[in-house]
Amino acid sequence: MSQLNRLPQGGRIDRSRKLSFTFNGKSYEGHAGDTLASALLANGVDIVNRSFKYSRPRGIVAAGAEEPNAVVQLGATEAAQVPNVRATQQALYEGLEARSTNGWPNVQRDLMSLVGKLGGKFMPPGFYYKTFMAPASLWMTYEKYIRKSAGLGRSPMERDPDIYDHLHQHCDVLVIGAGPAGLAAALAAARSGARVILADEQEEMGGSLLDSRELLDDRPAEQWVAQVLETLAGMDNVTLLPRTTANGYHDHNFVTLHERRTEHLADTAPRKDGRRQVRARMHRVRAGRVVLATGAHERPLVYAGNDVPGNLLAGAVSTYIRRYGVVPGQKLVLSTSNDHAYRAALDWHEAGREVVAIADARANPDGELVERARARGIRIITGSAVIEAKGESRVSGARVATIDAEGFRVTGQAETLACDTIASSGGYSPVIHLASHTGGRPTWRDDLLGFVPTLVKGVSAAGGAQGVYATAEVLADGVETGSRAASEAGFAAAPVSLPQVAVRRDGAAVALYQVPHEKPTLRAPKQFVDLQNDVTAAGIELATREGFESIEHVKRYTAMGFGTDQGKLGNINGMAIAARCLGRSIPEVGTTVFRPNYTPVTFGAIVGRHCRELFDPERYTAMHQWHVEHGAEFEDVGQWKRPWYFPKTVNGKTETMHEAVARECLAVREAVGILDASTLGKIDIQGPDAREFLGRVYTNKWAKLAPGRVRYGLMCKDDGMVFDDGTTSCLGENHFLMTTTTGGAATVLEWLEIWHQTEWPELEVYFNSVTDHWATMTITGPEARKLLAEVTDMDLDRESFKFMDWREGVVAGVPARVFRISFTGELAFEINVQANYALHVWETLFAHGEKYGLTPYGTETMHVLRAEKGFIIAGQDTDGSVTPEDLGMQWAIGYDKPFPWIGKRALSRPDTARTDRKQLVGLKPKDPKVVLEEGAQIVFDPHHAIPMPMVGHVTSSYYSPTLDSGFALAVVKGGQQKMGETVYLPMADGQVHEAEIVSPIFVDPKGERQNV
Amino acid sequence: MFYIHCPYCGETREEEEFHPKGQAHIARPLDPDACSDEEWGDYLFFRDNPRGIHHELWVHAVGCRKFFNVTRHTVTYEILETYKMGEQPSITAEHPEGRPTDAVDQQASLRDGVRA
Amino acid sequence: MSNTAAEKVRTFDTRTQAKIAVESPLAYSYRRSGAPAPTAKSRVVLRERPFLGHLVLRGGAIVLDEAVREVLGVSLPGEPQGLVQDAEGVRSVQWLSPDEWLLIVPGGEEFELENRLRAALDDAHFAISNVSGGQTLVELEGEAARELLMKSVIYDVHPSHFPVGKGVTTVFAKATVILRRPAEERWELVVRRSFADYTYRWLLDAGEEYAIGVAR
Amino acid sequence: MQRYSGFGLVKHALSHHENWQRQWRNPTPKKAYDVIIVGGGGHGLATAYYLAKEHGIKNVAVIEKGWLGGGNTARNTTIVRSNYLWDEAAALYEHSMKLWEGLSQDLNYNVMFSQRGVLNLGHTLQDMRDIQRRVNANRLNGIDSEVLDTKGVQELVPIMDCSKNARYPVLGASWQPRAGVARHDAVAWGFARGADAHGVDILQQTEVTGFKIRDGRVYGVHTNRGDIEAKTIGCVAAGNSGVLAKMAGIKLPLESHPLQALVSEPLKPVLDTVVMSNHVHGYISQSDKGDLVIGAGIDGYNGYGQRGSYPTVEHTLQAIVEMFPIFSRVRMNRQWGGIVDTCPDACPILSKTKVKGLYFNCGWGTGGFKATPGSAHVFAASLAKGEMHPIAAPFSIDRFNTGALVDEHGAAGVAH
Repeated sequence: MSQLNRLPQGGRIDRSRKLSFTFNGKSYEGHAGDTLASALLANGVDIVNRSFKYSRPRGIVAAGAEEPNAVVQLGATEAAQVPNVRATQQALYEGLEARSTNGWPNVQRDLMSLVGKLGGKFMPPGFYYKTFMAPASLWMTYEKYIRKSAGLGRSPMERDPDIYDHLHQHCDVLVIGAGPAGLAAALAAARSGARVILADEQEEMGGSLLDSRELLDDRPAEQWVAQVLETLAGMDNVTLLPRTTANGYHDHNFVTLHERRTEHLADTAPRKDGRRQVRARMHRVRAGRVVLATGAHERPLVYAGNDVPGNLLAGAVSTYIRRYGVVPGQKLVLSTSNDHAYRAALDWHEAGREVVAIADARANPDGELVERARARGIRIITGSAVIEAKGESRVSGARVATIDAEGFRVTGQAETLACDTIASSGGYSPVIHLASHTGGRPTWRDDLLGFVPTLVKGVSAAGGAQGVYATAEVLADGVETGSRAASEAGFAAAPVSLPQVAVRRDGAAVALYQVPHEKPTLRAPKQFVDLQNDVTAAGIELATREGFESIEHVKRYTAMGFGTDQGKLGNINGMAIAARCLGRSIPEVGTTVFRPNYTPVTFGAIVGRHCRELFDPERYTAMHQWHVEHGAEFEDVGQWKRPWYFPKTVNGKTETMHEAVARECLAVREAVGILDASTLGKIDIQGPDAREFLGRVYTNKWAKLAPGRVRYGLMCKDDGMVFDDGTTSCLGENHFLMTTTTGGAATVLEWLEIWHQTEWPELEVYFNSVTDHWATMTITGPEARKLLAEVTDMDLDRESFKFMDWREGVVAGVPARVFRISFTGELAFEINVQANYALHVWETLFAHGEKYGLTPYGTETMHVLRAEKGFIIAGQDTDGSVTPEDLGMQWAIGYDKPFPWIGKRALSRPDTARTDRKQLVGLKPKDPKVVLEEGAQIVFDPHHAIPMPMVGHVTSSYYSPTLDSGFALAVVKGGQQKMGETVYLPMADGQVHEAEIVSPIFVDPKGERQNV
Repeated sequence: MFYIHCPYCGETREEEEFHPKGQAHIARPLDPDACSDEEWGDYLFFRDNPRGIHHELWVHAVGCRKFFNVTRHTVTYEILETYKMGEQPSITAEHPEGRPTDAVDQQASLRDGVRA
Repeated sequence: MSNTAAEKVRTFDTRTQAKIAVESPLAYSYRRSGAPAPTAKSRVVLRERPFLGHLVLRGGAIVLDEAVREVLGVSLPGEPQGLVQDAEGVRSVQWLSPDEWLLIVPGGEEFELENRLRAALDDAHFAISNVSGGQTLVELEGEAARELLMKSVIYDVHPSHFPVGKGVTTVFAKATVILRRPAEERWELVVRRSFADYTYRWLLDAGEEYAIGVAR
Repeated sequence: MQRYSGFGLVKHALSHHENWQRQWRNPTPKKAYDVIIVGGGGHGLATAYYLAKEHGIKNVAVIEKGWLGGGNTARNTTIVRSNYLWDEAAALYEHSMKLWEGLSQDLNYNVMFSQRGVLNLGHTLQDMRDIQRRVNANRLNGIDSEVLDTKGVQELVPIMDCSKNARYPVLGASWQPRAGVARHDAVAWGFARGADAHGVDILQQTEVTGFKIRDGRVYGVHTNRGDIEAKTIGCVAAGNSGVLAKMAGIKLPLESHPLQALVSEPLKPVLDTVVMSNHVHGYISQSDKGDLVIGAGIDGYNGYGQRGSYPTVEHTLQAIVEMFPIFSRVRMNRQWGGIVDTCPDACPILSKTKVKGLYFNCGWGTGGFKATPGSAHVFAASLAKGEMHPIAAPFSIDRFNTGALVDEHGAAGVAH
C-alpha cells in the first residue's frame, strides 16, 4: 500500500523528497512538507486511535490544532518519547516513529471496544459517581482497574536528552497568526517602523491562504503570501516566528510564544555545528499592542455515528487536497449549513473523485460556490443533512434526510448514500481562546453564529478571529488593525497597498448544531460532541435532565472540553445542545471560558534552562574550592552551599558524620577549629541616626555601645515574635556593621528599608549590603590566640582586646577586621577580610595551624557547640511563634527604651503575656546515651490516651563529645519554672524517653572560656 | 503578569523585579502602648480586601529597592496608577476616574504622607 | 584600637600592596567549569574584569553631584538608569536608585576616592560603602551578545531601549545583576561574588549556541 | 431521593437513561428559613447537609450567587490530608478525614476518595526537623503519619529523582497513608443532592446584597431575588467573605489571593501517590483520568481574577521537573487560578461575630477542600447549638487580638 490517496500532482509538499516513517510498527512513506496526518491519510490509514471511554475506532477529523482524535505517541527511543502529539500538527521527518495511544492488543482490533460496545450503555456521564460505592473497602481496588484505562500516551521513563530555553522579547506590536489578517496587520505595523513580532503555529506561514481557491492580484494566494513574507523578512524591525504558538495570553500584554525549533526534524534535537540546539524555545513577550489574527475553527455537525473514521471537517478535506495533495477517500457526501464548505466538494471533484451528494440544511442555497457545484452536476439535496453515518471502522454510507427549518426534527424518509467519506460543516467559530485567558468573557453574535472576543486595553482582533471571513475584508481589517496598533504604540501609520481580491457572493448560513435523528437523542445511535472525551449529545441531555444547568456544570459532569483539544471542535455544539435541552439561548446557558494553554506545551519549554544544575543558584564563599578539595560534605542553607562537616579518610575508611563531628567538636573545645562564616549577612549602616534606628529594630539597647564594641541583638516583628538575630558592631559613632543569619540576610535588609522608607524617612541613615565583600573565618578554641598571633602583629592581649571587642589589623598580610565574639563559648576571633584575599588568609592560617591542631569544622559542629552554650538558631529554635521572653532572653529586652521598638507592644497581649507559654529550656536525657530526636514531642503524662496532650518539642538535639552525653534544647510549656522536673518523649518505635528540664547552657555556664 | 511603572526609576518594568508587600497606607500607631489589644490586632492583621480598586505597597526589589504604592483593580488587574511613598492616590474606589484636583493638592506632610 | 575616639564613620582600606595571591570571584568557576578559549566561530566573548574598585555612594543627588564632579571630574548621572564614564573610560558612575550610585574605578583607587569624597562631602548626610570584594564585572562582546542577554535578563536590551550610557538593575535568570552598556559593542554585568559562578555557568550554557568563548 | 447503585445503573440503561431524576431541585425562595447558608460551595452545601441530617434543621436555604460548587471546590488540586502540626488544626483536619472515609456511602454519591497516601518531602536539614516535629505531633494526636528516609521515598515513588545530584536532594519525607485525593466536583454535587433530599433549598443565581440587622442581631438577607429571613446565618463564601463581612459591618483579617494550578495532558498511570514539596515549591498527583494535577504557590498580591502570574507557574514546573526529570517532555494542558482567602496564621476562621446570629466560616487558604466535611460538620453543630463546637472554638476571630494564633505557616508553607 503506497500513498494510494496521494494525488499525482498539487499541494505544497516536496515530491522529490520521500520520507519513510512507521505507524504502529508498520512502515509508510510520505513527503517533505507532509504532516504525520496528511501522510497517514495519503497511505489510507483510517483508524489512528481508539476512543478514551468506549474504545471506538477513530480517524483523522481535522487538519490543525483542533484535532481531537489523531493523538499519538511519538519517539524512537525511550528518552525521546513524546506523549499525545497531534498528528495534524506534527511535521513528517525521516524515520519518524509513531503509535496510537490507545487500543489493545492493537488499534485495529481492540478488545476494550467490546467493553465499550456492551458497556457503553451503562456508562452515562456521572456513572462513576453512582456506583462502585459498596463495599467502601473495595473502592481502592475498583480504582486500580479504572486507572488502568486512563490516560492517552505515556510518559517517557528516562531523562529528556534535550534542552530548552527562553528568550525575553519586547516589541511594539505582536501579531498572532500569519493568515491573511495577520500578514496584513504585520505588514502595516512594520511599515510604520514599530518593532513587530509575527508568530504562527504552522509549519509555514500563510494560514488559510495556503489552501485558498482565491486569486490575489490575479495570482494564486500563496504567491502573495510568499511576497509579503519576503518583504517582512527583509525588515530589521520584524521578527518572524513560524512553528510558534501563542499558548498563553497574560495580564498587561504578556504573551508566551512556544517555538518548536527541532520537532520537525527529529524526535531528539540534532546537533548543529557540533553544538546542542534547543528543542523548543519559549518567547516571553511583553508587547505594547497585541493583534489577534487567530482565524476561526470550523464546527462539525453532530450526527449519529459522526465519529466513525471517514467523518471529517469540510475545511480539512480542502486542506488535505490543496495543501498536501491527498484525497482522504473515494466517495464524498458533504453535509453543510453554509456556502464556504462547498469548497470541499469542489476540491474533491477537481481531484477526480466522486462527490455523491451535498446535503445542505438550507432550503434555497444560492451562493456562488453553490452555483459552481450545481454547474458541475453535483447533486445537492436541500433542506437536508446527514443524520447518521454508517460503518464501523470506516464510513460505508451516509443516511441523508430532510429536516425542519429549526433543525430539530427529521421530516422525511432517510436515503442511504453509499460513500466512504462524510465532510461536515456547521459554520465557523472565531478562535477567541487567547482573549479569554485574561478573563474577558466572549460575546455571542447571532449574525455570526459564534462568540467574538471581548478585548481589554492594548489588544485587538483582526479577520476571522472577530468573525470577518471574506478575504478582501479580512485583508483590509488586518491592515487597519495593524496600523492602529502601531499608532497606539506611538508609530505613525505608513501606507500599505492591498491586493485585489474578487468578492465572492455567499448565501446566508443557518444555525445547525445537533442534527436530528428519527429516534430521540437518548435512543439514537451515539452523536458525538467531544470526540476525545466521548461526550455525546445524549450525555449532555442527560446532564441537563439531572439538574446540571449551567454550561460549567454540564462540562464538568460530562467532561466536555477537558481534553487536550480543550473543546475546540465541540464546545459550541455542546452549549447549543444544552441550551436547546433547557429551552434557553446559547448566551443564557453561559459563555465559554478558555484557559492557557491554547495548545499544550511541554514542561521542558516552560522550565527552559532553569533545570538540573541551573535549577537554582548555588552560592559559594571565597573558600569553597578549599572545602571541596578537603572533602567537605555540604549543607544547603538558603541558596548557599555550606560545609556541613569534613569527614576524614584514614586508611581508606571515611568517618561517619557522628565521628567527624565529635572530632571537630573536641578540636574546638581542646585546641582550635576554623569555620567559614562568610555566609552570614552583613549590613553596613551609616548615618547620624544609625544608633537610633538600631534601637527601634532591635529589642535591646544600643544607646551606649561604643566604637570598638560589639553587641548581640534580637529582632522581632511587630507581633512580638523573634525573626532574626545577630551581632552588630559599632565601627564609629555613626557607623555600624550588622550581621544577620545566613538565611535572613536579604529579609533583614528589606526589613530595615521598609521601616526606613515607609515609617521613619526622617531618620538619617543608609543601609548597604556588604555580605559578599567580606569573607569571614572564625578561629575558635583555647589555641586560637596563639594561632592568630603567628599571622598578625595585632595586640591580642585579653585586656586590650576584650571579649566583644573588635579591632583592625593585618592578618596574614591582609587588612582585616577581627571581632572577639564567640558562638562556641570558646575563645574566638572572627576575621573579616576582603573576599578576594580570603583563600590566601585561610590557607595561611592552616599553614600555621597544624601544630595547634587547627581543624576545619562545618555547620553541624557549629550547631553542637552553640547548643552546648544555649545559643539559639533563629528558625530552628524559633518558629515564628516564640517571643524573646519565651527564649529566656529578658536580658535582651529593653522595656524602658524611649522608643516603642518593634515587637514591644505585642508582648503585652493576653496570649503573649501568659506565663505558661512554651519556653526554651535544656533537656538532659535520663539515659546519657540517648540523643533525642529533633522534633520529638514532649508530654508530662506518657500514659495519657491518644490524643496525648503535648507540652512542647525538641528544637535542637545532639551528642556532646564534651559531656559524653546527649543533650537538647526544647520549648516546654512553662518550662522556665520547671527546672529539674521530668518530661517524657514518646517515640514512634514505642520507646518513651525520659529527660530532665535543665538550663539551656550545658557547657561553661559562667562563660569563662570565651573570656580568656 | 504585571507590567509595573516604578515611580522612582521612571520606567515600566516586569513584575519579576517587584514584590508585593500588602496594603498601602498602613501606618504604625505612633503610641503603641496607648493602643488597646483590639487596635493593635487591627494594625497587625486586619486589611482591606476589596473586590475592585485597591492600594498596595510594592517594592522594586530587583531594581532601585524603593517602596512605592500601586493602585490596582483586583478583578481586572489593571494598574491605574503608581505613586511614591508619601504621596496620596489620585484614583480611589470613591473616585475611580481620579480625584478632583483640589483633593490631590491636599497632600499630607511628608511624614504623615509616608506613614499613612 | 585606633578608632576609639569619637570618629563618626570608620573607613578601612581592605586592599594590600603586598604580593599576595588574590582570587577573583570567577577563579573557582574557571577551575570547575573551564573557560573555552574564543575562536573564530565565537559570536560572543566573555571577559571578567576582576579586582576593580567598587563603591556604593548614597545620598542626595545635588550634594553628591558636586563632590563627584570635584573628585572624579564627571557629573553624577541624575536621571534614572544613567551611566557616565570619565574621559579615559575607566571610571564610571551609575545611577542605581534616587539616592544610590555605583562607582567603579581601577583597582586600588577606591580607598583614596572614598576618602576624597568624604572630605568633599564633609557634613552632608551620605554614606559610602566599599564593596570591591563583593562583586565583579563581566563583559560580553560580539554579535550575539544581545541575544545571549535576551536569554538571560528580563529587561529589554534592544538598542532603541537600551542605548549606550544606560545601566539597570534587573533579573538575570534567578539572580540579580547590574547590566550596563558602556559602549556600542560592549555590555557589562556587575555580578555579586556569591552568584558569580551561577551567572558564569548560565552564560556558558546559554552561550553554547553562539560558541561562546572566555577571554582571560 | 433516587438511590444510586450498580443495579440501578443497569435498570436505567435499559430504559435509555430516560428516567434519571434531578440531583437537586431548582426551588423558588421562601420568605423565611430557620437557617441561611450564604455560599453554595462544598463547605456551604455540606453545612446545610449536616444541619438537616444531624441536627434535624431542614428548613434551610443555601444561597449561591453563581452555580453551586463553582468556586474553589471546582478549582483545587483535590488533595485530602490531615497531618497538620498544631493540635487545633490537626483536630479539625482529622475530624474531616474521618468523615471523608465514609463520605461516598453516607452521601450515596461516589466522591472517589482515593487514599493513595501523601508524601511531604524534606530537602534540607531544617525541613527534616520540621517533618519530624510534625509527624511526632501527628502520632500523639492519633493521626497516621511516619517519617521516611530517602530510600523509603524512592521505593514509594520510583520515578522521582532521589539522587544526591539534585540541586536540593530529597532527604526524606513525611508519609500519611490515609491521605489522598478526591473528585472535587462530586463533593459539591454529592452534598447538594444530599442536602436537597433532606429538604434544603439550594438557591442558585441568587446574590446576597446586604444583611438585615436590627439591634445587633441579624434576621435576614437582601438578595437579587428579594429579602429572605432567618435568625441564624452562616457565611461560607471563601474569597468573597470579606465582601460579605463588609456588608455586615464586620472586619475580617483576610486577604484573597490567586492560587494557581495546572494539569498535564492525560497519561497512562505513572504516579500512584501525592507528592508535595514546600522547599522546591510544587506538588503533584495523577488523577484517575491520567492528568498530572499540579499545584503552584500563592501569588503575593490580592486578586479576584481567578488567574495569577505566569512566573509562578514556571517556578512550579521547574520544581516538578527537578523532582521528576522524566516529565520534561510531558505537556501542560491547562492552567487556572482559584481565589483563596488567607488568614495571617494560615488557619481558618470559624467564628461568631459581633452581629448576633451571624457566623463566618472562611479563611481556609489552601486548606479548604480537604476540610470540607469536617469544617461543615462542626460549623453545622455550632449553628445548630448557637455555641461554637469545641473543634471550631480555637478558630475564633478574637485570636487576632489576643495573639492566640494557630500558626501553621511553618508546617503548611505552600502545602495544600
